[in-house]
Amino acid sequence: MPEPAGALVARQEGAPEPRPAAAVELRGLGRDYGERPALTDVSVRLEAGQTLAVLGSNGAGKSTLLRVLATLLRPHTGTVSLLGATLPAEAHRVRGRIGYLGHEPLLYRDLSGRENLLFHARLHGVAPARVDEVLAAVGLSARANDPVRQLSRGTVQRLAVARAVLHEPELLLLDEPRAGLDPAASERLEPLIGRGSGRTRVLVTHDVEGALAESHGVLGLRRGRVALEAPAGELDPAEVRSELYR
Amino acid sequence: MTSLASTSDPSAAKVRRGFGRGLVPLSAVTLVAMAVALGMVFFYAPLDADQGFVQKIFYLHVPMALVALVGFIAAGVMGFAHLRSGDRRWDLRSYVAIHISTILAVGVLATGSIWARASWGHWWVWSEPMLVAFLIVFLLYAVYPMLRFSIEDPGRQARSASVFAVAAGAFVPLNFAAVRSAQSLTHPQVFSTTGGGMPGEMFATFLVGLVAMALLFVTLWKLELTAKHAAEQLRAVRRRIEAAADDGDPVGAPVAEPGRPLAGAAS
Amino acid sequence: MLPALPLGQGGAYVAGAFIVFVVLILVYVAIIGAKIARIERELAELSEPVERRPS
Amino acid sequence: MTRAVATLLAKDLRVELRTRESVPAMALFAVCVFVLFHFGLDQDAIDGALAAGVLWVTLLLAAVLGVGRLFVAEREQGGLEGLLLAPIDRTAVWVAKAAALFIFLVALELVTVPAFALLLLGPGLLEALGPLTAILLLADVGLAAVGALVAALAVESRARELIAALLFLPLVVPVVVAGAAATEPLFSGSQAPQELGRWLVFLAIYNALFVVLPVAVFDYLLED
Repeated sequence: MPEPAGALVARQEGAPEPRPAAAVELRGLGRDYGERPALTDVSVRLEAGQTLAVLGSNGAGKSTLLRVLATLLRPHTGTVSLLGATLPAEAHRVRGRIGYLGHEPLLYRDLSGRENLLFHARLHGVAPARVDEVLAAVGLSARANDPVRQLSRGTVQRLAVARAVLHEPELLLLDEPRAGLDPAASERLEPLIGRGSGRTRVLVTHDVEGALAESHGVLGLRRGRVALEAPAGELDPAEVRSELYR
Repeated sequence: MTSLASTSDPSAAKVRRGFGRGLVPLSAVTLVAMAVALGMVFFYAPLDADQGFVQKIFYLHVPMALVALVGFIAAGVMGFAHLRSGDRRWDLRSYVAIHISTILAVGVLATGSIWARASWGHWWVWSEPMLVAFLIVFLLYAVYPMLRFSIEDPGRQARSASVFAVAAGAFVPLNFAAVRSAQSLTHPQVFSTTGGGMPGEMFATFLVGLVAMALLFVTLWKLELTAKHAAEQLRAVRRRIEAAADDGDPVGAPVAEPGRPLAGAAS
Repeated sequence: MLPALPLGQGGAYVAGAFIVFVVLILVYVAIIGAKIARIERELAELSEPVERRPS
Repeated sequence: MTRAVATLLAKDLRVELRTRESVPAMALFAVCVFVLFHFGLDQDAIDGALAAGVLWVTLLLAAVLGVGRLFVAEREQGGLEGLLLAPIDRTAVWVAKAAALFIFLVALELVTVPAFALLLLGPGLLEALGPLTAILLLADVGLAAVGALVAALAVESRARELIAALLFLPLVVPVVVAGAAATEPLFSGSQAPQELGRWLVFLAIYNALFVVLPVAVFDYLLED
């Protein structure tokens, strides 16, 4: 039953859908990394427009989970439903609607910032005018023509954010987005990738206090398994820290 | 041969059938076929008019070549089946088929050069299409293990290996066509694979030899599959024990978690 | 009653070819043998703690 | 699909123009090989089968350099995931890389063939230029198709350039067989190019196989 594009919150047809389609729904997701299980039996549900914070120590499987949601990794067991499409069969249907900001900026060092964004714009079928708009939003209009090779780490991160939101994705997948950014830059990016953006977001971070403040739900991972899952309001940072970072 | 994966856990939903079934009868049939073939080669087939006794190598060299080629092409088909179905056992079958075909290819090159020495006086003859084509095929498939071992992630390794198997499998017949058409066929085409010009007894001997070689291939193929599958199951058990150990259970106790058969290999 | 095999000069090569074939098969069996031996060693390693600990 | 291929190809050509890594290196390498052949064969001018062989082997070895570097931009700068995230048919990645390699090979030949005529070729090049161009272009299609597939296969592995070269060379033996056989009469003075048609058909069959095959299996390579 094809999901009408964009209408995520409620279903128009009289289809007997018990609950409004969640933006993201995982049931028993498992994924091996080589021969070692990286994720085991992860189930979580995220409503459209909300933010889920993913916490956990290094190697807990946070980045793996994000890459599965970004359709970069196929789930080995369990089911993943993303923006109305089930992965991995219908991955191609959602690829254009996801903004992924990982550890790698995914930019070509020898091309300039503008050339990189124009390249991604054309791949996603986005009007070139949007490139200048986004460059202005991240405050890089001035340095847009310098090769990425010459840009500082913070500037590259801002360019990567520009790339991630260029095609106005419905779902943002952010892996420690504020790494390498000074407070002023973080402030500037808030409307693009922060809670203010109004987009559905999955945020991987180590900043427990920040996560509880800016997200609706929290998913804690330990050794690839769900250690805790609760609305952000009900959690106390010290308790979260002791549970996840023993 | 009883099924390999007998499991003590009664709730094991599906006893995983190993690859070992039917290996003993198959080996018996292969042994008989090879004995018959050998007997026919030396006591039934008449001596070749001009080549004399040396021509006997034909009954070994050509069947080995044909079986190796079919093995490479079959490996390509299995690789494609792995890519389509995602079932890693197809990759295992393709891997083993290429392994055996490569070893047979060495045999083809060795027996071919011995035959060239015996009938034309030197070990390597560039104008013999079977030999030249097999050298190229061998050079190509010798890279297969290097490709597999230089990729760590098992999933990606299996996929790259399967894509290689498909491409190389399709290349093999084309390679023969290229080498054959590049040859100016100056000297007598001694062993045309169709064996058109051969008297009845010779052709019969050749066929029996071909069947024997094919049976040998399948036997070795099943043998190695059994060994590799057992090794994989062992690794799965080892991982389960180490995982159990990490989660604070007493070291080394192979805990059969309810519902999950201890010996079930990771799917 | 079996015809004496005209081994002669050509026969050495024929014998050589068949010997090469047998050697190849033996080499292959050795490879598989080594693989099975490794399985046995690993199996022993794994089952050793089990015997120590009567479940 | 064609939009994605055009975008990807434009990016590859822009990166190559910006870094000038592949084509100049391939051309310099080819000329070096000619010098080596001069001393190796101890001949000032060669013709016929020898000349055809030297030209084709040199082109092939230079092509191997190009194949080894095809995915380096994606590999070292994390670009591959950027492509996997885009809503495009993943076979477009192979088509674009093959097209890029084809253009690199044509650029290589524009430099190498005249250099070959100048340094080693006995008989004149002019009258052979027509059929030679047809043979070279047709062969470049096959080399590019196989090169792009092999480069993608090797990109996952640690010993990338080594594996790419060892996979590439055996697979392109038929191209050398047909290319050299078709070129030989062209370099043998005035002889009319007989059997040219047969070899061109052979190259066409080879190209058909190695274009259809990657289209069927390539995107499995990028799955993870």
